Amino acid sequence: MWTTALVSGISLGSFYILIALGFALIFGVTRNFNLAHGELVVFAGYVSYWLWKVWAWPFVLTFPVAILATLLICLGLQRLFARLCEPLELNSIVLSFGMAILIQNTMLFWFSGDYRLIRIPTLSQGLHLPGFYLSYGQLTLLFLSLTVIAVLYILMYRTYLGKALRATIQDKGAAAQAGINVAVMGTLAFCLGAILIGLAGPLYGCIHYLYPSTGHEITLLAITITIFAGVGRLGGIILAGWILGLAESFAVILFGTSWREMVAAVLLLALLAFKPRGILGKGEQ
Amino acid sequence: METQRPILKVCNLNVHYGDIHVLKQLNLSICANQIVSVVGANGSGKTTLLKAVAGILRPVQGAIIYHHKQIQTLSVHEVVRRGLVYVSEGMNVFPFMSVLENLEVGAYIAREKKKDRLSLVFEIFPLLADKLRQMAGTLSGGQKRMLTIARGLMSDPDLLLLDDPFLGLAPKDANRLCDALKQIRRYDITLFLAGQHVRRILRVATKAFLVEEGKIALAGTGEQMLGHPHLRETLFGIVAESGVEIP
Amino acid sequence: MTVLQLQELSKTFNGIYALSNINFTINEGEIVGLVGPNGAGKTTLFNLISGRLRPSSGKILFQGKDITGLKPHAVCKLGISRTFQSSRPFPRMSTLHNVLAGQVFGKGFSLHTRPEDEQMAHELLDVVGIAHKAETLAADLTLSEQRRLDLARALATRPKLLLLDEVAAGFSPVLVKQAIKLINRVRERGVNLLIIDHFLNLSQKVADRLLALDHGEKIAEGPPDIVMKNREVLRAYLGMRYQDEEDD
Amino acid sequence: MSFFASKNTKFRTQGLRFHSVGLMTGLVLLILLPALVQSNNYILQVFTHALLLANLALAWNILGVSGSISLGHAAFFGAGAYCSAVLSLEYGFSPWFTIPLAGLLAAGLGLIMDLICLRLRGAYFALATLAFVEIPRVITDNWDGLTHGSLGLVGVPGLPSLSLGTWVVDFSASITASYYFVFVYSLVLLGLVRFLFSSNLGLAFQAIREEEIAAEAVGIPANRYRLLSLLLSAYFTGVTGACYAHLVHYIEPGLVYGLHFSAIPMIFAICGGRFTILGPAMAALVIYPLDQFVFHPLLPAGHEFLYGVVLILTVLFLPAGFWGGLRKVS
Repeated sequence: MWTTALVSGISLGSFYILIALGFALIFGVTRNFNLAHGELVVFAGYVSYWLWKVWAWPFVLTFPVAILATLLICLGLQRLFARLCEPLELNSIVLSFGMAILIQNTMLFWFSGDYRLIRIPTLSQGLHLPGFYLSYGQLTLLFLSLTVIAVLYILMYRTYLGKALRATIQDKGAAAQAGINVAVMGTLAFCLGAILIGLAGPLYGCIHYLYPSTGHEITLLAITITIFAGVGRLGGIILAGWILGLAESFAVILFGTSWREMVAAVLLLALLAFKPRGILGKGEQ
Repeated sequence: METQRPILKVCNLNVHYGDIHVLKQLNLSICANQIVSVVGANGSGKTTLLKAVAGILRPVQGAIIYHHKQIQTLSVHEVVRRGLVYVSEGMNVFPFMSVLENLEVGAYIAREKKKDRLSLVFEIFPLLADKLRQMAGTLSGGQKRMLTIARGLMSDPDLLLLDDPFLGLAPKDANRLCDALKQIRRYDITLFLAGQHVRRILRVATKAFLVEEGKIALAGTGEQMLGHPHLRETLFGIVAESGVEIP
Repeated sequence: MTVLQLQELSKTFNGIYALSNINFTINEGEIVGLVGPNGAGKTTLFNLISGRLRPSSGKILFQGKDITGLKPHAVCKLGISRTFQSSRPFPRMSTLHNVLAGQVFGKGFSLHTRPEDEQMAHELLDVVGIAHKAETLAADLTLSEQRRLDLARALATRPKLLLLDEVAAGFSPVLVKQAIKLINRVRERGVNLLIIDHFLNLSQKVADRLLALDHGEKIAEGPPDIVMKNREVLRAYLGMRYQDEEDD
Repeated sequence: MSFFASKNTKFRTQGLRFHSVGLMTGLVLLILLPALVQSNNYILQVFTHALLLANLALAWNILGVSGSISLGHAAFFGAGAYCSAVLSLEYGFSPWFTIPLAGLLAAGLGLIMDLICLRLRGAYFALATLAFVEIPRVITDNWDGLTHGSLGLVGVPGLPSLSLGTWVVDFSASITASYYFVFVYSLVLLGLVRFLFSSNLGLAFQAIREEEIAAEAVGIPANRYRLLSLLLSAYFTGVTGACYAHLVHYIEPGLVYGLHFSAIPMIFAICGGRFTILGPAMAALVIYPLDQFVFHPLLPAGHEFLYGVVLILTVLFLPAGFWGGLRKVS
């Protein structure tokens, strides 16, 4: 049981990393908290579900469309964020909170409140390994998440563009003085964020029921992981995602399924109370 | 003479900071391959001048002409692309990047010249070559200052603006930096410094200006300025009155 | 009688001394100027006295009472008030209410504003010369008016010791003269003053004594004309303190 | 930029004079409403709910005025609703006793929130409140023995009849009676908020919102006042939650701890004008009926998009809120 929990925790955690990366990237570069993040993930999931279920597209082909859809919304969102006045972080929270309500209700209108699941039969089968059970779904989740993380890592640490992004996250003024166009970096962050959301959405639809108000939980996860990691540390996000995945997985064993939802909230509150700049952050400001 | 070619001209510059009129009709021109220093009392507008030239502050009126082109409407990164690089007084390195990565980001707009620039930087700041893998956030203050200047050099500047480069440096580091500045000039880079460490800054300068109430009050070579009674009076009003010799 | 006594006061940030071992006394009726170059630790000293920062070691005595480690509001209630280097008015409140906040909370608390409080606030606005702006939002004042407002609000708390942070920075000679007049009027109310005066355009004319800091250390204290002639002080100001160590 | 436009930055009476004509008309309309709509139950129900939401917005704004934006007031609302419902349903206490008690429980929760969020400001405080709701919600959800978990509580007793001499007010029989009950509660809360904001407490709340460091320097213990505003805000949110439980007779965790009850008071307060007394209540009385009478029939699913749109437009174009913007014009 414990090994199964460990495996599912790691696999879930890897997926959480995927979910949080877009949020963290947008926040890091533009200092905008996007509370509509979870709603966008669910929206991407719905797009994929619709194509898969109603138009019978192959599941894999739904990803590009989901990405395109979130990309458009995110670029629109960026325009709105750009109009905000100080205090930026707080106002971005209020604005995106309104955005979350708007998207939630749009989804309610289009897709109704019914629970939907992208049920791909092979994913629910699995391997009985000695001591634990590994489903193909978990395996796929793990594999895809790690691949995305690896690609993002290479992008951020091995290319000039990525270095410029990281530089912008760490010190906007100094980045501009190095000749980096900070505004373009902001747009880039929203685009990358949108791609990550578009990837995460359909996957989310495979492992979790889709319904309009479930986005809230995803947003909370993303916030928790981002705050845990502090600004601009990819390594921190990976660590935080796994810790959160494992914590939830073990909480289910120890206390039962219904307590799982509290894990992220309690973790976030504890972080904010004791280490508001992140576990790894040493007071960057 | 080749060195007399003007590289930067500031004409009738007016800059406001909030509702304070900081620079008032300021005029100044800088020739290539010099070390030019601006001194002045706190709040006289030295930093404002540098920031306006670098495109960080937008002038209300006036022109900044760099290589015969007006640049006062460009944004910061466009100014950098033209070879005019500003290094602020804060030691703002990218803390979670290695020293090498910091330098690479500096070369963001001069990628093809990265290798040459790196070797130049290591020649001027050999200390950085030993610390390439270290996280910049863990460097000492003096090393951070050197890294920010080195990062500025990586952008392949013609004109390097240094805001109070000696601020917060221990004497040893300040001496080392003085040498480095003189060395930088040999690579055909014009230096434009501002700062409070009057004596150091004037000593290293080939040309110097005194800013007073948002205008250039005095100009001359560094040595001339050091001996000028007006400068002594402005920067330390009491001295003239009490008739004490500056040590 | 001593108003303020600093005993071996030190403050470190991440192990680096921002202030080390400051001993100093302000006597009844005195105006003291606090001078020194940027980064000398002047504002840190203000923050320690006013309770914004806790000293790493040492003691602060106010009228013989140990106030080390008290919170800012408690320090204010005891009778120490301050202004800020870049003034910090309550921007979306009227000028009058800015001052009233000091008047009402500076010494105690009453649920409702009494007429005499309001009258006092108007009087203070008059003292600093912005009585005609009583109903203006503080955000709409000019910077120099905001600085006056800061002063009026600090005075409204009825302090025994007033800490002024760069009141005259960037002032034209005319404004400096006004500031000097203002400071003398404040002194007549029986208030002791400690004035940060980086530009040295005030303290020479109003201060009884100067305290000079550099790199967090006290380098001189005494009457202005003597401190101003002090070699250490001159060097600190011209950034040549370590000239002897220069190798060129 | 001036958010306050008029001179009465301290919520003075003279500032209300200009609006008093409109205010009086509104009050009279609200008093006469049951007669005007001839006890049309649906309209009365909507306005009863609107008044309830107005109270939530007023309560939220007690905290809002001191500068904190909370995204988690559903924690207090839900806790208040459950406290009063459980005590009256399971233990048979009178709602007149359990409603104030529910406020106290909510205030206790506010105290816990303060302990956690003590050092947080602005955006980080908002995020913390967003997470904070989960705690009472999940606890309520799991405390089956007391709360019946996610099934919710059915048949929460209504408000007991009041008899004044021979005149008996029966809340369970008459919607008009419930309406007037909530109306009176609104008036009381409004009066209290006005008293609070025009006293020196209001001065302190504003000062710590505007510039905390300076507020402390003039002798205002900022943390104490912030706690006070949070406790008062939580108390009245809890009381309102309890009223809701007794008026609607049915509660479940997903509903009373839902995003809806966190978002609604914030949206109304921000749209109406965060730094005004009346604005939040006015917004509730305009937007909620608009939603119910116009958008709900048009869009049975998704009509609440209205709240999102209103919030976005306010943040972008009227940061002072509608009422605040109006004052700017006058």
